[in-house]
Amino acid sequence: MEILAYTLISTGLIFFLGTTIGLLRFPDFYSRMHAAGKGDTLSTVVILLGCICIVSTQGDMSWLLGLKILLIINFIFIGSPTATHAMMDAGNKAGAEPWRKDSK
Amino acid sequence: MVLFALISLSIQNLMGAAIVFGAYSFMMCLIWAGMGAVDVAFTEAAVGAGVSTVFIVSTIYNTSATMRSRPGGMAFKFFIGVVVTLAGAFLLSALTDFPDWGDPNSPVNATVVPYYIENSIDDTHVPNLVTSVLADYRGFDTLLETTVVFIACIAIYSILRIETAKSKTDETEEGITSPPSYNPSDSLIVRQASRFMIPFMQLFALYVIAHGHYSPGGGFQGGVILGASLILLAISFDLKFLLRHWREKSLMLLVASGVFLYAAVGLACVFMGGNYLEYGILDSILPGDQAMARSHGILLVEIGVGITVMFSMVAIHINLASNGRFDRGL
Amino acid sequence: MLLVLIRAVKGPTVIDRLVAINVIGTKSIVLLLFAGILFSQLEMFVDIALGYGLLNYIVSIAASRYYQHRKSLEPVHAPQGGQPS
Amino acid sequence: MTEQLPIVIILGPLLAAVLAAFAGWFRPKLSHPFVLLGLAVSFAAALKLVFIVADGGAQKYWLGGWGDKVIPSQKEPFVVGIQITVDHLNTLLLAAVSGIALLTAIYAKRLVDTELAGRQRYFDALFALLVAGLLGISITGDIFNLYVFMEIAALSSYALIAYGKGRSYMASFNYLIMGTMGACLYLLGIGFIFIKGGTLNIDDLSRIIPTLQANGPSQALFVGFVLIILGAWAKMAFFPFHGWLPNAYTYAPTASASVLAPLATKVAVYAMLRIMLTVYSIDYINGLTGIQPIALYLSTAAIVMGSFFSLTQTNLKMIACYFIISEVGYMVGGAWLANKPGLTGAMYHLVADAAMTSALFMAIGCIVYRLGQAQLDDLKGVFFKMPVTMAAFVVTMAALIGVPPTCGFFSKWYLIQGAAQAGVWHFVAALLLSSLVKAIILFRIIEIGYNRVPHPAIEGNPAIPRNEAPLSMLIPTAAMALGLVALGLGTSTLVNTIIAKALPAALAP
Amino acid sequence: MVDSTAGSDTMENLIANFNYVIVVILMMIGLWAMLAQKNLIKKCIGMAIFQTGIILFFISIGAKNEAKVPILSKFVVENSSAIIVNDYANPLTQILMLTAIVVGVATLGVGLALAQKVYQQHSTFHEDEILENQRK
Repeated sequence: MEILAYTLISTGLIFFLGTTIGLLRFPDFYSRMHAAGKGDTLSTVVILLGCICIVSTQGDMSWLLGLKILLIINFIFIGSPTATHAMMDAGNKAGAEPWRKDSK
Repeated sequence: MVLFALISLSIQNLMGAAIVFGAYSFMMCLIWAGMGAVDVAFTEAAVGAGVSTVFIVSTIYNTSATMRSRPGGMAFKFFIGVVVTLAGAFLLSALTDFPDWGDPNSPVNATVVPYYIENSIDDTHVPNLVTSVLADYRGFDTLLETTVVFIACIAIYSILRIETAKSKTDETEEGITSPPSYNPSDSLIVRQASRFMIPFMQLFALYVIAHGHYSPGGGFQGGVILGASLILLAISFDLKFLLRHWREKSLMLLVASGVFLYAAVGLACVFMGGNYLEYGILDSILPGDQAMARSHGILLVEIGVGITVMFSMVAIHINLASNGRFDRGL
Repeated sequence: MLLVLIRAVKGPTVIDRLVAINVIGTKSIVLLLFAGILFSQLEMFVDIALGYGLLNYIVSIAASRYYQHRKSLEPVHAPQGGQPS
Repeated sequence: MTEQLPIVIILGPLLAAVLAAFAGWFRPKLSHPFVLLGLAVSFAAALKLVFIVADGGAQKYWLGGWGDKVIPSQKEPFVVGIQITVDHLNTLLLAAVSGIALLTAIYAKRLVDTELAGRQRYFDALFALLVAGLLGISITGDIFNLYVFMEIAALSSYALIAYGKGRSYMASFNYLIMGTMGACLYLLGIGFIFIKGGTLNIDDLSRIIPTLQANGPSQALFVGFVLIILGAWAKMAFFPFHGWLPNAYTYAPTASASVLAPLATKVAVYAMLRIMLTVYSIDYINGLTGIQPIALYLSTAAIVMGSFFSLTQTNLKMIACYFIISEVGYMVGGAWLANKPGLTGAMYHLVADAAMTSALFMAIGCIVYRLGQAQLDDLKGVFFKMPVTMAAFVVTMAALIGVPPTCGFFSKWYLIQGAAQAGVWHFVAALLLSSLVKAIILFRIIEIGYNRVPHPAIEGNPAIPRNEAPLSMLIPTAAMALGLVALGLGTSTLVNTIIAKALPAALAP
Repeated sequence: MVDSTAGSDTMENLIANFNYVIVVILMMIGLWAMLAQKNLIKKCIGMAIFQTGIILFFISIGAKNEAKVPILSKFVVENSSAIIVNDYANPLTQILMLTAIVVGVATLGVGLALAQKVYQQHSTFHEDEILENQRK
């Protein structure tokens, strides 16, 4: 269980590293959004799954804790893409220019 | 953190400032959680990062985010800077006199506080020390804090509310059968996701209020989250959608009734022969012994706080977002 | 991890910051849970994390609603991007 | 039941406010009687407590019954809850605040109906909450609780000021920034005291602080003291922080100004006195050789500047606002003289000035109610139009100048005595100068109001119709003006039975 | 900043100073913004930053090394003699700060409402322009 937990957490961290690099290096708003939306959700979910694995080895009330973390995962899984979508829509409406090869 | 504060002040666009300020609150919250102040962290998460950022955003929505910078005035800024630096140096001059950071035997930690830690269980049966001190030992502060929220609510309401618009809202209430006029730009995804999340939020908030005796949380945090869920409803659907379910009259009445519940519990104690807010005296009408009565009294009081805070937050948001017109907004 | 994000916060336009703040929010949840594991009192921190997730969502939605309604290119008036003059 | 009286003082207006807000939604007319009732209960309790305290000494009340508890690691018991105290220092102020608030509530009804039509219910609720906050500042025995009460009073006053027209929003916003800064500085000061003292109860702190300084002065306590004093100064519009006051009170609706002007600043002065005298001791004040002269010079500057600007103004309200600034200078100066007559003067002036400013603003309110505004030029013939109001006005001005039978004379007498005893001659000069300026303004108003219009008795001139303010406004105004004289006549009783006992025992006679 | 939670022994003294220095810097930024900024919304944000600085100050004076969250565990609840005071962080400062946060958000709300009204009158947030408008 421990090994599984740490594997999951480190996987999540690797994905998160990807997110940050994407956020920093991509040229325009939409591609940054792409990196943030996907990588962020995935990494968080994976890390939280790892946390569940750690928790489940502890104490007597662990099922409740696990349930709560599952609830967080649920919220993030729904909320984060929705928020990403809303922001993308907002950016589109507000008129952020997509990046093209010929622009600087 | 200092960086965040500086950025949020130096950004020319007010919207950016507001957003960075939200991030600043998030960081603050993490630090507090790290220092062991979970309840403060929870409140800051709910208030600083959530609600107050939304307030700032909705204010900017009704005004404008642009900020014209003007030449000149640098001398004044510099002068204030010098004054402020001097003040900071003055504050730091007391640093040598402080006890060490984290010293468990400093006067703050060793004078009155051990009493709370040792006797809370015997006195109130509440394991969460913050809740027991908040609502019982220093219950009067909390009553006043609730009153402050109440004042803020009626103050904002009466400052912003435009009375002439009243007939307009009445009209919309008549036309309740007509389909809600959603903004065509509203996205279906956001609405459906919010629709899914709001019941969970409210359930969670009720849990926070009720379980505040055993875990971080309590009336205030739960109230803010409940309020936030309604604000989310208003944001993701339409302000009218919210207002059809909660009329302004009932909102304001509920705000007042929360404070009234708190004050009435205290008053009941006086009539039962104790001091104001001495819940222990209520053991003849509440189940259990004196300590249990305190525990129940705390619960009642927390519910009062929750009601007031919830509806205050909603009312403040509606006012700020719709500029007092109560029809359309963020 | 956080330092990288702070760098991202300085990003060129407001809406970029919004994205970054969203990411910071979700990462705060993770950090809170880690803190809970370190303190070995996870049950206290889970509630906060839960509240965090919900409110983070609200902030993102609210801010993006602002731009949806305004429909204006916001950084017009900000002279040099995020850099203070 | 008498042991419950201290809490009744606060609960009266607090519950009245909630009920007023509640009832206002069903019957807007109902909210005002609730407020009157609450204030009346509070005033009765405060009056009763004056006698109890005069006979039996300080009354303590522990909220929730959390009183002195023995803590194992400490020798002495500490108060773990919140304590509210009524002692010689604040009992008079409590009675004055609740009494003035009650009179103002009766008085303001008409003004509110005309100025703020449609908003009465909020006004009533906020008015009661403001009074609750002010009473709370005066009554509490816990420094943090004081901060919360301060915010209650402040938030409701921001709203009350913002009800005005035109520039009132900006004035209120400036007040908000200044007031929040003051409150934050105060809170920070609490932190500095708390870090050394470890308790928030005022009585316990006053016991602890001397022991903390046994081995040399403590810098943290000093910084805390300075911060709290600065915060209180910002709240009371003392000289360097006075910028917000004239605009805020001038552009506020008259009804709001007539309750804010007399009470808000006085209560802040009281908070300063409480911190200076009870939390810290008079010896501590006298030990601060660096700060004391600065404070005295600042109060002189406040008096001179307030007087000077009041001469340059043409708006009656503005003049009255600058009077407030100079009066605050009196009290702060008297408190910082830190000798017996000075402190007596400051404490007595606290009550007297609350009454005087209240009467002044009530009279101005009556004028505004009839004339629509209060520019000096509009006052032509006002003595014939509103004889009773102007009589009250003249009595009030006489009290402010310091004409003997009124209360203003006695407080000024004590202050001058104290300043002379301490050898602070610039303060004496400032006091006399300010009296002179007020006399000048009074005679200017008399000149405008009486002489610039031909006397109606002279043949050939049409009689100026009498046009007094309605009775519900006139009676409180007249009562207040008579109260000034009564207060002056009762000076010796008050000083001997109550104020003398409020002075710290360490003070040399 | 993240280090301050760990509180390692060797760094303790430095961190002790560091913490309060940060607090003072924050408060001074807030104060500077309140006084020197011309924009009303910025003033409000500065006010909030000042308040968070104060809150951080209070929380840090109540912090204890190696102390836990001030919530008693289940074991302790059943036999209350086993409570060790130094195991729990200071609840009192936390309560004070809860109240301060609430007061802060209330003040922020009122400030924003007033700013909105000012904007309606003058259609600007800039202090100087408002003053110019008023003089007209």
